[in-house]
Formats: sequence, C-alpha cells, structure tokens
Amino acid sequence: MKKLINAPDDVVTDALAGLAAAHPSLRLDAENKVVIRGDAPRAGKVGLVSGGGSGHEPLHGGFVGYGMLDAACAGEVFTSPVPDQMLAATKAVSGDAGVLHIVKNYTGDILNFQMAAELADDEGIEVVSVVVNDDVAVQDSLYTAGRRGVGATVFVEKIAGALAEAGAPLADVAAIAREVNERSRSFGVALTSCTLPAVGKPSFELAESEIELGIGIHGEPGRERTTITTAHNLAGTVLDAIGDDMPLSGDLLVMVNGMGGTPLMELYVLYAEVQRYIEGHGARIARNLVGNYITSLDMQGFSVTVTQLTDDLTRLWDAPVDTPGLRWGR
Amino acid sequence: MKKLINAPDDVVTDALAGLAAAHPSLRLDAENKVVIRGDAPRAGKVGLVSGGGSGHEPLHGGFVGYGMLDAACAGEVFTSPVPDQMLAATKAVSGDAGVLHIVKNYTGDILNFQMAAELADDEGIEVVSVVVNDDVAVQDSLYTAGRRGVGATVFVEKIAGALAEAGAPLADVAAIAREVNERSRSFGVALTSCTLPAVGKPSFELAESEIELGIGIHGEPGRERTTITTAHNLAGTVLDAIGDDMPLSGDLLVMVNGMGGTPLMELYVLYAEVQRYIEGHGARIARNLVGNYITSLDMQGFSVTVTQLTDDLTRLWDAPVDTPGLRWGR
Amino acid sequence: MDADVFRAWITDIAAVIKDQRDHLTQLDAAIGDADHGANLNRGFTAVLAALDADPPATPGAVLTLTGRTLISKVGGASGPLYGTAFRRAGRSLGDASDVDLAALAAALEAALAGIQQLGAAKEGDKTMVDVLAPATAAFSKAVAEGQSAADALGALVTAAQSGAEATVSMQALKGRASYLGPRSVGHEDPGAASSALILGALRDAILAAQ
Amino acid sequence: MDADVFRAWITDIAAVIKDQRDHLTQLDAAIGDADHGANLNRGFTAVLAALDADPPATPGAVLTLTGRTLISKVGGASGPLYGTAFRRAGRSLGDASDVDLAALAAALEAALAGIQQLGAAKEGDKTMVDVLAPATAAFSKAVAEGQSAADALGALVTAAQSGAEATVSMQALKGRASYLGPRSVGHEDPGAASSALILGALRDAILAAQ
Ligand SMILES: Nc1ncnc2c1ncn2[C@@H]1O[C@H](COP(=O)(O)OP(=O)(O)O)[C@@H](O)[C@H]1O
Ligand SMILES: Nc1ncnc2c1ncn2[C@@H]1O[C@H](COP(=O)(O)OP(=O)(O)O)[C@@H](O)[C@H]1O
Ligand SMILES: [Mg+2]
Ligand SMILES: [Mg+2]
Ligand SMILES: [Mg+2]
Ligand SMILES: [Mg+2]
Repeated sequence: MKKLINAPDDVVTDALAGLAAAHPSLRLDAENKVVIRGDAPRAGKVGLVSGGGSGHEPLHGGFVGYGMLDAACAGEVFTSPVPDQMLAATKAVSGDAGVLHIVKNYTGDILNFQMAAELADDEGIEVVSVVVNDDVAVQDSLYTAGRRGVGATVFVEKIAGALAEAGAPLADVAAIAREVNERSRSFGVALTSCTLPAVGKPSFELAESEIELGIGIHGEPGRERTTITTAHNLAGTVLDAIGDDMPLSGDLLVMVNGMGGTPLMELYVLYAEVQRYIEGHGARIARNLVGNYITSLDMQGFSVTVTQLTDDLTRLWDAPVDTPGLRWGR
Repeated sequence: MKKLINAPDDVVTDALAGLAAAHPSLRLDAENKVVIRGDAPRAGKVGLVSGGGSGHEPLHGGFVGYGMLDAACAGEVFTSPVPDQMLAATKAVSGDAGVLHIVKNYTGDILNFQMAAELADDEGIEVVSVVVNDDVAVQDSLYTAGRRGVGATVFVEKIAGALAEAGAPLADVAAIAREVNERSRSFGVALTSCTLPAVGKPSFELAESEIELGIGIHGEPGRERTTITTAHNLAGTVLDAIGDDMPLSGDLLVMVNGMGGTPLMELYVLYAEVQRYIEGHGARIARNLVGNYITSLDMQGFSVTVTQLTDDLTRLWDAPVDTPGLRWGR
Repeated sequence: MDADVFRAWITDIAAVIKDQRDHLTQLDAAIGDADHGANLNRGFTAVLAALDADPPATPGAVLTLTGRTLISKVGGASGPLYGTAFRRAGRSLGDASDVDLAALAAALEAALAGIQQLGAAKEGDKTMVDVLAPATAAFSKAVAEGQSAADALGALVTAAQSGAEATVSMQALKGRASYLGPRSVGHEDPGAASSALILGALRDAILAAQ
Repeated sequence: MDADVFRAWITDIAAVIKDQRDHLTQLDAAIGDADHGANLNRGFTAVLAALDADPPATPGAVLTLTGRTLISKVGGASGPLYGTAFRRAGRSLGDASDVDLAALAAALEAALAGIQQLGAAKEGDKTMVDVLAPATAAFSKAVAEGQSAADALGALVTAAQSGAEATVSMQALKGRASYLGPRSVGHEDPGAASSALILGALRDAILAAQ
C-alpha cells in the first residue's frame, strides 16, 4: 500500500487538520472530529448536521459552509461516527431552531444517529432525522437493510442547506430533504477495489478486465461482476437500472461522480454518454455535477445520481453555496 | 487497462464533448478540439489562449471561462496540439486587443505555439507568448530543455485572466503572467505510474514501496527513485527542493495538487504537513488550493506549487472566476 | 463471581480481539467493509483504559462502563449493538458485588434482548444474534438444570461456535452483508465470529477464577 | 527520380511506422512520454490521405504537402521538426518533375538545416539529429564522389543506423529526455530510431524504382 499518510491510525485526524487549515472559515473540534461552520451557531437558523465514515471526501466535511451543512462528524474510515461526536456537532450548531440530522442508510449510521438524537433530546435540542437511501443497486425489501444512501446525500445537503440558509423552519427543511431523497436514484460501478489504510490491501480483487456493478461507497462487493465495456454501454447499464426504478422524464439534476481514483477526463467521457442517453429518453439534464463528490478512498469507478427537479428544487440548487467542495454564487 | 472510455483514439474528443455538454456556457470547436468561452471574442479584451496535451484535466479546458482563459486547445494525450488548433483558438478569441499565448515549457509546445504565433501574425493578430517553467526538479541549464511548466500554469492562467478581465492591455497581461511564473516553483512526486489509453500499460513500473521524485506531468520518469515515507517527510523533501531555489518567505499562494488518482483525503493530510513546514520556516500561506488541478491521467501522486504573492497578485487571485475547474465570487 | 472475574473477562476479550483483529477484518472484507476487527480492537482498547482509570467495584458496573465506552468509541453497527448489550447486562446485574450463574444467565438474556430491540435481527439473519441467541438459550437451560459452571459454560461456548459456523450457509438479511443478497452465502458473519470470541473469553475468565 | 518515387517513399514510411509504432512508443516510454509511435503513425496516416486526395505532380510538391500535413496533424516535438524538414526538402527540390541524387542530397541537407534551426540540437544531444546529420553527410559525400545510387543510399542507411545506435550511450541535452539527466543514458532515442526508419524507407523506395 502506498498512501500519502503519516500512519494509518492518524489519517482521519490528519486529513481533518488539513481541511481546516486550508479553509480558515471552518472550525475544527479535533477531539470530536467535527468540522463546524465558523459562524455557527446562527440564532434562529435550523442547524444541518451530517456525518459518516471517512474515506468519502469531500463528503461530509467538504460540504460544511454557507448554504450547506453547519457541521459534519467524521468517523473512522468507512465506520459510522459515534453518538458523542454527533451530539457535540448538534450542540455546536443549535441556534434554537432545531437541528436536522442527515443520515445515510447504513445500520451503523442509523443506530449511532438514533442514539445521538436521544442524547440531544435529553439536552432539550429538537432533532429531526432524514434518512437518505437512493441506491437502486440494493433491493429495498425484507431481504436487505434497505437501500444504501449514496450520491443523493450531496443533493440533500445542498438543497436542504439552501432552504435552511433562507431561514425556513425545521419541518420545512426536513420535508425538502425527504423530497430530494424520494426524487433521487443512484447506481455505482467499480473498476478497481479500494484499500483501507488500516488494512493495507484491497478490500476485494478484480481481474484485469473485470468490473463490479452495483457497488456502494465502502468497497463492499456489488451486485454482480462483469467485463469492462465502453463508456457508452456502462452509461446504458447504469441508467437502465435507474430508469427501471424511476421514470427519466422532465428536468433532471444529474451527477456523474468519481469514486476517488478516476480521472476527470474519463468522467467527462461518461457524462457525454449519460447526457446522450437521457436526451434520447426524452428527458433533459437541467443541472449537473461532474467530479469527485462522494468517493471510496482510491477506488477507480463512478456513480450516477439522477434527481427529478421541481422549480423549487432548481431554485434551491442554484442558491449560493460556499463550501470547500461546492461553491458558486459567492 | 480499465478505463471509462469508448476507444483510445476517441478519448480526447469524447471528453471535450462531455466538458462542453456539462458546461453550456462554453463553446466547443470540435473539429479543432478548441474549448471557447461562450461570449468570445469580447471586443477590446485581451484574449487568453492556452493548451497542451490532454490528460491533465481540468487543465486547460476546465479553466476556460469568466476571469480565466478565453480558449484552450486540446492535443492528443500528452502531445502538444498543432499550430492549426492554436490559430483557430487565437482567431476565435481575438477582440482586437491582442492575444496572449500561455505555453508550458516543453519542446513540442514551444515549437507548435511558435508556428501558430507566426500564422496569427500573418493574419494580423498580435500575439505575445509567455512560457511557464516552474518545475525545480529540472535543472535549467545547457544540459536540459529547461524547466518544465507545471503547477504554476494554473496560477498564471487565473491571475493573468483576472487582469485581462479587468480590461488591461496585452503588455500588462503578459507582464503579470511572467511575474507569476517568475515567483512560482513546483515539485512533483509519483506514487504510481500512469497508463496512456493508446498504450494500455503503465509508462513506467514502480515497486510496491517505490516512489518517483521530481516527476513531470507526462509520466516521464523523474529525478530519482526512493522508498515511500510519511506525508511529513514527503512534504519536507518537496519543500526543501523548492526552498533551495526560492526563499519561502512572506505571503505565499500554495497549491497541493493531486495527479489524478490520489484521493482528496490524502491531499489534505499532505496539506497539513505543507502548512506546518511553511509556517515553521516563518512564511505564511495566504491563499491555497487543494485538489486535482493539473493531473497526469490516473497517476497517484501529487505536486506542490508555491508562489510568492504581492498585494496585486493576491487581489487578482481573489477576483471572481467562473470556470468548470475554478469558481468563486460569482 | 465478583468484579475481578468480569474485569478478567473484558481483559480476555481485549486480548483475543487484538489477536483476531485481522481475521475479523478479513471476514468483514468478504461481505462487509473490512473494519470489524479494527472497530472492536479500538473499542476494547478504550474499555481497558476506562476500567483502569477508575476500576468499578461491582460486576454490573464493570459491564455498564464497558458498554458505555463501546458506544462512544466503536461506531459502525457493532458499536451501538455490543455497547447496548453490555449496558443491559450491567443493568441486569444491578449493584450486587457477587453474582451467581443464574444472574449471569439473566444478564446475557438482557444483552440479547437489547441487541434485538435495537437491531431487529432474528435468528437466521446472519448476524451476531445467530451466536448470542442459541448460546444464551443453551446456557440458561444448563443453569436451570443445575449443571456445573464448567458444563454450563461449555454448553454456552459450544452453542456459540456452532452458531457462528451456521452463519456461513446463511444469506444475510441485516447489516451491510445483506446488500450482497445471495453472494453473502458461503462466508462466516464477522459479528457472529466476534460474539463467539467474546463468549469464549467469558468461559475462560470464569473457569480461570475457580 | 519522379513524383512516384517520392510518393512510394512516403508510402513506405507510413507502412514501417505503423509496423514499428509500438516499438517507437516503448522507446519514448523509457525516456519520454510514450507517444512517439502514435504521433508519427497519426501523422503519416494523414499524409497518405492528403497525397491520395490530390496527388502532387512533382517530387518537391510531394514533400511539401507531406511536411505541411505533419505540422498540422502530429503535434509534439516531432511534428514541427519532421514537418519543417519535409517542407524544406520540398522547397529545395523546387518544381523539377525529375530529380537526381545531387538534388536529393541537397534536399536532405536543407531538411537537416531546418530541424537544427528550429530545435537548436547539435550532434551528440541525443535526438533525431544524431541520425540525420551523419547520414546526410555520408550521402552527400558518396554522391559527390560519384558513387552509384545503391552505394550512396547504402552509405546513408549505414550511417543512419550507427547514428541511431550511438544515441544509446548519450545523455540527452534536448527534448523531454533531457529531464532525466544521466538516467537518459542507456536508451535509444525514439526520434533517432524513427529517422533511421525514414531514411531506410528512402533507400528502399529508390532502389525498388530502379
Ligand atoms: N441489525 C443488526 N442486528 C444485529 N447485528 C447486526 C445488525 N447489523 C449488523 N450487525 C452485526 O454487525 C456486524 C458488522 O459490524 P461492523 O463491521 O463493526 O459494523 P459496520 O457493518 O457498520 O462496518 C455484522 O457482521 C453483524 O454481525
Ligand atoms: N530540440 C530538438 N531537436 C531535434 N529533435 C528533437 C528536439 N527535441 C526533441 N526531439 C526529438 O523528438 C523526439 C520526441 O518526439 P515525440 O515523442 O513525438 O514528441 P514529444 O517529446 O513532444 O512527446 C525525441 O526522441 C527527439 O529525437
Ligand atoms: Mg463500517
Ligand atoms: Mg508528447
Ligand atoms: Mg464493517
Ligand atoms: Mg513523446
């Protein structure tokens, strides 16, 4: 394993220190591994807290700032943070208008955020939790822990963040977060595995021409293995899977996301195919993101997330945002 | 080789199509592989043209837009574009205030841009060329083709772009571009090689714990091979090399750049070390960039670029920019 | 059995987890996200430190502190689950300074109940429950029948180990492994494996004290 | 030698470059950026298309069109250098419909001069010049001595090949390979190798026509 780190056990702490150093507008609670907006808490503003395992950068810490998250808790690599961290984050951003927890649907995240919400409630902070579960590679059924939360998390954090920034009450912010999640679907593909710093070797092995379809963001094996094919065909596979679950119609927000080790050049090649497919199906990409937004360490691969826009969602998407990972309008 | 492409020979064209599709504010001259600002030519504004081999995304096409480049020419992967492309770009952005060519110092880029400048001159367009050569890993001497142009190119394009946007004349825009180059130094390190789509296997081989010091951005072998060490030590090696060539003092603009396959998490770990080193040497990082800005296909590795700021340079750095790869202030 | 026995149990757990860390991580790499060994090792290392900081006086206090520490140090799915289990067990032991086998059986029942309440896993879902449920049942039965500590703990560990092995052929319906659907079959569940280690350590600690 | 001979030369070059494409790229991978084979293959493929589109009538026109096409299709260092070389050679041949060995020698001298003017490389810098300079000199000398076409072209190719081999032991002072400093020693220069192929194709085309 070759990584730009000091020691596997320090990678999360060191990366958070670097993020805070590079972005003085952020505050770092190093002990709790919580990244906080410099001006938090803002009186009367709903606080947005998210978090999860590390290794998905820029998610979540890179989305803390004006118009998006107020705080993010960083767990160990691929491990949900603990309730203490979530409580610390919740207290740090509580401006007496309540706090929204944005939780990706994994057992660990759900259980830890649930305990944190109880602790916050003990301290008299009103918390509403919204669970993101957009990954169509997982059947949502009695036979699974439910769909994973992946790319839609970025959209939920941006759009709910914009509404909170505008001063909306907790119930409305939670409602729009749920709406974004319900209108979003994702599917991911791995060309290579990823290597956890603490493990030192790839989580799974892929042969020279093998790819893994329907992966999550933790180097979990996916739904099936197949042979590498053209970007055109990969876009087809992924969008067929998404389209089977949600009609591709109207104005769409589309993210072509890299898993961390895939060059931007390849993501643009894929985006051209994604746009061709979607327009071929009579829909329109009204807004898009192409780049590394929710990653899986050094994995080569991509995910596509599609959200059905409404005028409100488009307006909130376009609203100014100023975070390390997403910035426009200011 | 596993890549998100359709065919090795189409990768440049397909990636440009994707870039243009994702950013409707850009215009694409597909035949000449030139990315152009939608509102070009702007009467009375100096036109900024750059370009080079592909495989360095977001450079150069991702830096076309308000406050930065007016056009970028994309060559084949790692191959300088040809004079016809550069001429087409120059004509497309000429607003009768002259055109600046920003050229990275490689024999191929120099020779092709030189021919393009002659052709533009034949057509009555005034062209001034500025050569970027900031890579301290190469001795600038009789024994080399001179220092390579690497990370400083991003800073030259941003800062000269801001001055051109402000309506400055060609001579001033060229002067500030040269000033940025003269005040900048870079050094790069590879943890892995990169694979050209047309070649299908890595340009060089590195053993499990080997790294290559002093690499460029084309998968050229570097100055020496050594064993992987901590981010702390790597920051030291790189900044020692830069500091030997230019004193690290005063306010600095620092970029910790990923080579394309390195996760953001690791770049932040490195940034923390870079900041510690620089502050330990009595200088201050006044502005910074951390991310993938000038890459080498799927290579894992990084480069550090340091620029000695002046008040003018800081002001121009802070000026609004709106491109796919750099955006703030609007 | 006094606080020392329970502290010894936790110490044994920490030792065996450290020793089996990579094995547990490999099991998790196959059907999860390759962190189970690191998670538990981090957690029990912190628990040892907490127990040393100020050693609790009663068995119940030892387990409660263990549970609280796991919850605030482990994260993931196993942190809240094991943390809740130890807290419930501790609560069930109350403030008795010495507990008997019956009290221990009741504590294990409480731990299992806590895990199922939180995680909603049933036997057969390919989780730690597939070890804890049969092992707890076997132990309670043996204790009720008045078997010796050695025999009852033997029944506990035997049931735990066969429960862990049984997860190999199951398809996961809970946790991360469930995303794999049928591809989860053929691998031992990491949490089941760690539960078997934890119960094995319990037997060793108690028998060593006799 | 008429336009057909020169078209045959270019056709032979295109064939041998396509055949040696990967070899040239491997040479460039060792001390450059692994694109020399692809660059020249792209260029000469385009040249063939251009020559077919409207076949030039004179040797000079064939070479001029070849040079212009290389400049607008190859890029990199070799595009402008080879492109300029062919344009200069074409200009030197003027509009004669048939040229002799002396004219050819002069054209090769002009090509070399163009490359050195543009790239400023001297012999020993580990570039294509280390093939073109000795080969051109040997050819001019043989022609001046009135040797037969076969002998003069033999001298050309022999000098070219030993020139290419000689680059192995040189340290690059020009081009991308110069960044490697001493590490460039021990590898044949890709441009030198392609120049030797180009001159070999010249001999084959002329002798085949006789
Ligand atoms: N709902 C659940 N109920 C009981 N145990 C569960 C549940 N979900 C997961 N587990 C257990 O947790 C183990 C995984 O723990 P760990 O790897 O530490 O957490 P994570 O899955 O968050 O990475 C699984 O092997 C399984 O035994
Ligand atoms: N200044 C120069 N003068 C003459 N030949 C040169 C010069 N610089 C480079 N070359 C030749 O160009 C060859 C490399 O061509 P190529 O790989 O196509 O371009 P690039 O180096 O831009 O990738 C080198 O092997 C060398 O022979
Ligand atoms: Mg985990
Ligand atoms: Mg090249
Ligand atoms: Mg796990
Ligand atoms: Mg080359």
